[in-house]
Amino acid sequence: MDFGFKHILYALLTVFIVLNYGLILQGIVRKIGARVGRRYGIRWYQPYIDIIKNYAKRSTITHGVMFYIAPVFRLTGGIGLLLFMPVIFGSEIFSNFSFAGDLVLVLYFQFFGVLGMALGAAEGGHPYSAIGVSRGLSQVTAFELPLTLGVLAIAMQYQTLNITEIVAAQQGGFLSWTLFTNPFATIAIMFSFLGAMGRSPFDVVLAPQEIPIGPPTEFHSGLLGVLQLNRAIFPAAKLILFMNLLFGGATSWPELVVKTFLIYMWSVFVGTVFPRFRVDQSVRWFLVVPLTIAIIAIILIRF
Amino acid sequence: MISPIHIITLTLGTAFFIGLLKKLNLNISALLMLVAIAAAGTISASWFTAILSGAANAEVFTAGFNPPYSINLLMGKGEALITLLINLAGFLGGVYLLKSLKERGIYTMIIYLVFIMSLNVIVMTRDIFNLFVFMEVASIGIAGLVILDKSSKATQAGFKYLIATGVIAGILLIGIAFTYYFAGTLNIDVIQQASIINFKAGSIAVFLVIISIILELKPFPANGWGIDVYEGANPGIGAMISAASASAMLFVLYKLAVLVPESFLQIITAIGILTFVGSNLMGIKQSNANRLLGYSSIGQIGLLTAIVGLKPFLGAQFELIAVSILISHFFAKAGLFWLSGIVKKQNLKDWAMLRQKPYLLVLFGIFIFALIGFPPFPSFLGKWELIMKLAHSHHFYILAFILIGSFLEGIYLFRWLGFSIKMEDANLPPLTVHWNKIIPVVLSALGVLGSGIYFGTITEIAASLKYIPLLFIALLYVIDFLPVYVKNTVSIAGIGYYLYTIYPDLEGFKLIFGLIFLAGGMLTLVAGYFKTGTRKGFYPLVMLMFAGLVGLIEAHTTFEFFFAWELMTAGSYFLIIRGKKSMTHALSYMLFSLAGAYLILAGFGLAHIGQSSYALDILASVQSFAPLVFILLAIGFMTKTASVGLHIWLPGAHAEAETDVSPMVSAILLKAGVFGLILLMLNMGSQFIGSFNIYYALAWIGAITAVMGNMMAAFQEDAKRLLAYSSVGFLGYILFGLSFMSHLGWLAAVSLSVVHFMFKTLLFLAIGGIVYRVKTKEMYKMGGLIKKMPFTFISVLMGIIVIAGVPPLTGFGGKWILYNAVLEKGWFFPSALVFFAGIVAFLYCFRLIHTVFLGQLKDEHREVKEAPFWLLLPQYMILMVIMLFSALPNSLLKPIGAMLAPIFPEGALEWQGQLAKSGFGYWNGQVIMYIVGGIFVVVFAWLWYMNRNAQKVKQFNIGYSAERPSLPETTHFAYNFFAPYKKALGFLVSPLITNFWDSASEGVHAISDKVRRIYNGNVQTYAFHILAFIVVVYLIIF
Amino acid sequence: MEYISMITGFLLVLLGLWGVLTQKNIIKIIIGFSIFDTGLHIVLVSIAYLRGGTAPVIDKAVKVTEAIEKVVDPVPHALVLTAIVIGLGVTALMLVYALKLYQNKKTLEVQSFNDLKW
Amino acid sequence: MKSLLNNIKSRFSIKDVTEQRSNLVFIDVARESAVPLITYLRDYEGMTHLVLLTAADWIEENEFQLTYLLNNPEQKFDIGVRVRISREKATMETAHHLWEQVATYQRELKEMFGIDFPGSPGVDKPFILEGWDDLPPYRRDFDTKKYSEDTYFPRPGRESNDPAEYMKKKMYPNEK
Amino acid sequence: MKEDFKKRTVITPEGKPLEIDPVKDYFSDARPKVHKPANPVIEKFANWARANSLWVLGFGTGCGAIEMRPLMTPRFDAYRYGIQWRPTPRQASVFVISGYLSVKTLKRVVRTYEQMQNPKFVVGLGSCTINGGMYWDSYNTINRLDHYLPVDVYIAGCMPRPESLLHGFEELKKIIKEGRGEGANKYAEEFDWYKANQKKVIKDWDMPDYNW
Repeated sequence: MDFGFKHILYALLTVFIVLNYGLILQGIVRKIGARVGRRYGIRWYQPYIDIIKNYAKRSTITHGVMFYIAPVFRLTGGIGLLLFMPVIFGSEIFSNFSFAGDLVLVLYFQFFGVLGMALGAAEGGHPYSAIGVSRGLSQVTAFELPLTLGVLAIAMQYQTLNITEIVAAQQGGFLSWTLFTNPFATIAIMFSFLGAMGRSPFDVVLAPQEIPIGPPTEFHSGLLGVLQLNRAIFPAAKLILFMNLLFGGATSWPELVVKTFLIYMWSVFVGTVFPRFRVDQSVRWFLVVPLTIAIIAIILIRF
Repeated sequence: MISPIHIITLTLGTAFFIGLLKKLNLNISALLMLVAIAAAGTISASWFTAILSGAANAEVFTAGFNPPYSINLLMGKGEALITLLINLAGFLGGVYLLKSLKERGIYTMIIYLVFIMSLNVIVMTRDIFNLFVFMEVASIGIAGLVILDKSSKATQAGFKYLIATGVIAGILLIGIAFTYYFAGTLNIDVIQQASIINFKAGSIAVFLVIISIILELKPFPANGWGIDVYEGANPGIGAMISAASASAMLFVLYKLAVLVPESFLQIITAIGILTFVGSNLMGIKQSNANRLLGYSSIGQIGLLTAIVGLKPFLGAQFELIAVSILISHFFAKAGLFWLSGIVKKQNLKDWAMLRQKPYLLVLFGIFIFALIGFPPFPSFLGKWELIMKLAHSHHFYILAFILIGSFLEGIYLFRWLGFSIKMEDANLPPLTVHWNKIIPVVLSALGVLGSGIYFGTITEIAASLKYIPLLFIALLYVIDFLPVYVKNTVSIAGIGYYLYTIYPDLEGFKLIFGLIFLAGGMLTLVAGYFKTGTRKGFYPLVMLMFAGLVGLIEAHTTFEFFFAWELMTAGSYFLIIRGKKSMTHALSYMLFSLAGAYLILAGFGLAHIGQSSYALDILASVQSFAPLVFILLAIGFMTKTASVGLHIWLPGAHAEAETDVSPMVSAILLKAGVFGLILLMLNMGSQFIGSFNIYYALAWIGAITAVMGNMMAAFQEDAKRLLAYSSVGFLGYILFGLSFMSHLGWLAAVSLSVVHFMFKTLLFLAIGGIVYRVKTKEMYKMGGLIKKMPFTFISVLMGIIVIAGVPPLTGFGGKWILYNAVLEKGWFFPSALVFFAGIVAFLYCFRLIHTVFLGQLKDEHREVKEAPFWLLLPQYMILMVIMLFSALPNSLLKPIGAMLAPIFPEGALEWQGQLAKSGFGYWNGQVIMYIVGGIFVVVFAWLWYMNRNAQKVKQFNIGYSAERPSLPETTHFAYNFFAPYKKALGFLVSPLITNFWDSASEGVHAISDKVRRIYNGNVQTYAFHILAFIVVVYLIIF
Repeated sequence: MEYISMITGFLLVLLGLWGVLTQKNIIKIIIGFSIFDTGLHIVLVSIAYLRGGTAPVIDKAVKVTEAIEKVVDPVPHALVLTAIVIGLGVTALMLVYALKLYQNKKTLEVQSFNDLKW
Repeated sequence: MKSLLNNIKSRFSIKDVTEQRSNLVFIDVARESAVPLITYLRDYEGMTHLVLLTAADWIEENEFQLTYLLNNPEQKFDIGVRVRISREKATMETAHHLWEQVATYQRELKEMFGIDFPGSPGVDKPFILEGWDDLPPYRRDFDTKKYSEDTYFPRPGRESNDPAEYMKKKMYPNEK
Repeated sequence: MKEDFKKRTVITPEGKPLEIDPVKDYFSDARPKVHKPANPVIEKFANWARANSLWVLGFGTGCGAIEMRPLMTPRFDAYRYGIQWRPTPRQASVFVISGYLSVKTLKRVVRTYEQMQNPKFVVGLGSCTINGGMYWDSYNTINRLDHYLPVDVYIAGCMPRPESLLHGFEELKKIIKEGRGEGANKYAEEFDWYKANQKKVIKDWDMPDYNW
């Protein structure tokens, strides 16, 4: 694969689109949450204002080098995750850097940002950051197991780890989506997805009241702005990943928007309905319900 | 050539002569006594060398008649050797006892001389009544010597001894009488021809003779009197009983064994094995040094008894086996008894006194290792041959029991060694050593070493062994007084030169592991420059371990492999025990290693059945029990890779080791197990029990090891312990990869081995540097050290990114290959565990870096300096390699792949530049590196521009709910970091396995304690034991 | 008849062993041992016994050619002498031990001398 | 209640008893018998709950009055033990050994009234006024208005009205 | 001064004694900086964003805090105006002093205010912040907030209703949009005056002058 200047432009384009999409999605989702609570809610473009506000802050403090580059790690993780995936199936422009690695790369690259963020947050010296990281990592280990099994089941089903090929195999009507061809794997992965999105009932990591928003508690101004950018890009990238794996990918932006929005709604609805789990509860839950389903998925694929 | 009769005349004559001198001059008498024994020994020695070089055996007819009409003595090879040993022991013992002999007066010297003389006669005589007479003389001699020690214990012991030997002698006399009655002669050779065993009465007569001799050898359980005398007597006397007297009686048994049928030999074997296992079992519970030595002596004699019984099966190797084990026992036991006399403390824990005189400790170690059968001591060779022959002749139970007995012996001997090296010695009195007491000990140590090397040179299989590394080690001992940097340089140069010389011969796995062992060794040794002073005794041990490791690489035969394996174990044991608080950990390391080594030995033995060569590739053509061989060897190697169930030695051993030893034993030593497994799998291929694939079990073991190791690591408070458990986990991945027996699985395993070497060295050196600076290993007591040790931080950061397998660093490569391998192989459930383990690794990675480097800097660490340069240097050398492998993954993976291609031609990766393609996916490490780097730099530059004026603040400037922290300790969230996780999943790491081994150990101790209650100290019970023993054996035979 | 001495000898042996095994007093044990020893000696002598045999002296009464049938075996007689001497030595040493033991603990009860055990 | 009072009277010298309500009695005792009395009440009469410990400044009599209000949770009545101490030598025996929380009350009294309780844990630690350096503010000779005006930058132009007068004027301007 | 902030001596790993002065060693004592507004065009845009994204620090300093809760409810719903609550001073931009302010709380308020990032805005809620309100003659509550912190908006009342709060926030928005919300810079410029006032009432001053 020749690597040219145009790839950088394409990548910037993708990042730009997804960033805007992520921000709007955030706004809309919060709006929906407010309407559920019978409030008018924020303006849909409030996330934009917040980001601009944070960048417009004039002063910054720093606790040290790691603290400073943690947001960089985080955003690099988010953008990298997005760019290592084919966003739009069949589009050369929006396949970006998916030639660099396959599904395994994407799965593991998620942690690049997480780990970097955890380090930076910890250098802030705030105990709440460390508590949040402890909770977050604990939860990650739990939902990663059903996710891995589900991904293995899918890779086994399609005999490939190449995301583009996985999407290609799901083309031709919605009945050929993994959702229908491999429902158990889908269910297991979608449960893990709840954990991956970090919304209620699995939001104890950021618990705003008891450990003021957990790991990012010390971040502010531009540093927080970078994190907010990532909060727009990273969930969107994850949504795209799950869409590619389970729901036939997208051949155009509108299709992508519809599908990812609906996938996101799954976690939003669950989050609005269910109260928060403690860490040990969520760890146990992931290792009982989704894991069992994932094991069934594997057994069905194998035999 | 002087007639052997003069051994008797000289000693007896001197005895009479100094009797005539009366108390004229004790010094002259003592000198005369020693001269006489020395002369006797010279006669034996001259005969021994003469017979070895082809002279005929000498016979002495005492009364001028031929046998059977008179008593005749025979001086053959065996007799010459044993009398030589007896006289040597007599001489050294005489020197040792010089002071007490002189104190007790001339009669003691006479008794001593007569005792030595009688032992000589016992060995040489061919007349059974004569044998009886001199056995009685020897008994009286011992009893006489014992009673001269005035303590109550000695008197009691001597009395018991006298009664017991009296009864035994009575039985012997009856046997002799009836043997004479039926055979009409007292001459052994003639009795043999008379074949009286063909009828029952005759065989009973012979039985009584033999059983008496066996009873003299103190068989379990009719041996309470023997143990008591070992405990009660002066250690100098104990040495004589254990070394000289027992050798003589053993030879008698050997001599008389010609009289009995083969079925009786089996009984002898059984008795010997029972004694070996039984007394070693009872030794476990002992805390008294002399009594322990007694149990050990009796055990060793039991083994030798069994060997005498096994003679028909051992063939041409019988002499080698028997003599090598006897000599080891002889020198080691005599030396230990003598040492015990120097220490004068009976409690094993008080042997920590030995540390006051380091050379005594060295001697002690030599004896212990000689007893257990480590190379280069003779018993190593003996045990090897014994096991091979036993396997050949299908004596599997005996083989198993011998190994079990040896293992039990190892338990208490190594515990004792550990006590002496590491036990608290604050309240112990100073140790005084007299020249006459130390010389015999030194000479016996030299004796056992020298004989070991001698045996090595005369034995065919051992001839190919390379002694150059051992010579190099000896050189290092010689220059041990020099400062560290000299020795370090010499060591590095030595390894480097050796690597240079063997490099052309290495290929494939040997090249990779050779580089890990040797280049890795050089790298870790570089860190050694940070030490000052002389670091006494360190370098020879390090080199011993590396000699073992390189021996594994170079081994062509199973024997060479095992030899190297044992060298490595010995070296690493001492390295581990050098650490702080490492006594128990070193012991458990040694015991697991010992057990593993015995399993390997048994495996090699079984593999050798039906094959003439000892070459390693006989494993490829194992004739029988192939799955069993595989399992034995695999478990043996897995003790070194610390797979689940066999891992409990590792955390403590690695955590307590010294700063630069930890990487050696963790990053390098564990690879020896991996190398063994690779050799095993390469040669033996797939193994099935029925239709069950053993490799599937291995995959599960690997996966469980990985999860458990990683999870344990996440819950540790001790940084080095965390790293140690992380090694357990990582070795689990490697085992898992190997179990796939596919190209990708092995590619993952081998590349992970290399990577594990790199990051584990990196991390252990980094953490070691921190521990060196902050003087604690508890992570929660550190924190915020990034500001003080930025360079160390960077290397730990890189290390954990590699462990976690997060792209873009090289750890991800292994993960990616593993995924593809799993998809190809399809073992999903263990694989899921492995991937789960990979995620759990995040927990401890983060904890390691957070609790140590991030968070709050502690008060007392405000002025801590960066780790020493010499610790950082190797870290950064490794970092460069890691970055190279990360940016250009094919520089690591492609050669390994090419090496695996002939073995597993299917499923290789396809390389296009840096792009790797498998049947499932693809991965381009270089591009990922560029992309991630690019994005990172852009975002960073932007953020930097945005916030270029950021105010630097100090560590308590945090938003703390309108308050502010006051103490770093209470602000640093570090202790029990994953508390909720522990609450959810802690049950998975409940110490089941540790509990299992603990209760196993307690069980063995309890059995040991129960069994030894039969020795209630009452002489009548002992006499009853003797009679009951005779009756039981009689009932079994007839 | 020729077995009477041998049976007596064995009885003494057993008697002696019984003494060694059951008596509590050390002197009695030593006496038992002496009886045991004596029994052994009788057994030894009885082995040599030949019905109607004569002393193993080759003279007019016994010709060299008939010696095998006529004379009792001289060897056990020689042996028993040695054995008696040795037995004496052993018994003497035992008595010395008994003395020493008594000096140590002022008792001759055998149970008191089990300091060394296990 | 009656028998209880009789019990007390037979054991302690009591100055006065005021029966406020059927379930609330105040007992005035001398300084020396205050702590023994509450100990007795706690241990023998079931007054296991300390409701509060408070003080009043009787500046005219140059005395502080301390009130230990005890409650019997079983029979549901309260007894207040009142003791007068000198204002000049304002010290009192500590009662923290009876109820740990008494220490907190005593800390507050020390800060607000300057009554010392030697031996009470942390009695000298600031309770709410960090670094107070004036007279204890609850003493009646402390002029809080003056202190506030001196210290807290009063905003000029602030008017102060008696609420009753003010409302009357505002709502019924015509009435006198 | 709290015991924990007094100087203490610890033993380093090498065994040397080391004196720690927590206030000096653990807290930055740099003075605040004045951050001049940038280019007017950019600043206008930035002010618009700041005005429309008011992150209120959730710190109930007095009884008025109870009046802020209704703002989150469907009835008043302050979110629609871009007013959100934030649990940490690092990220918040508006500090609402809700009611009376005792000296002890003032110390925490000062610390928290200083931990917020420039630009930051202070809303004084209720009469107590204006002139002491009903606590005007108390020995322990301050009378005029603007002597200790630069106040942008006062909302009078005891207590003001949520509607007044919303009105106050609207006023604050106007002030910000007009570029008058420079309290943080004012604080930095007149730092010594503010500090003197603070130190006058906060007797045991055991922290550095500026709490970063």
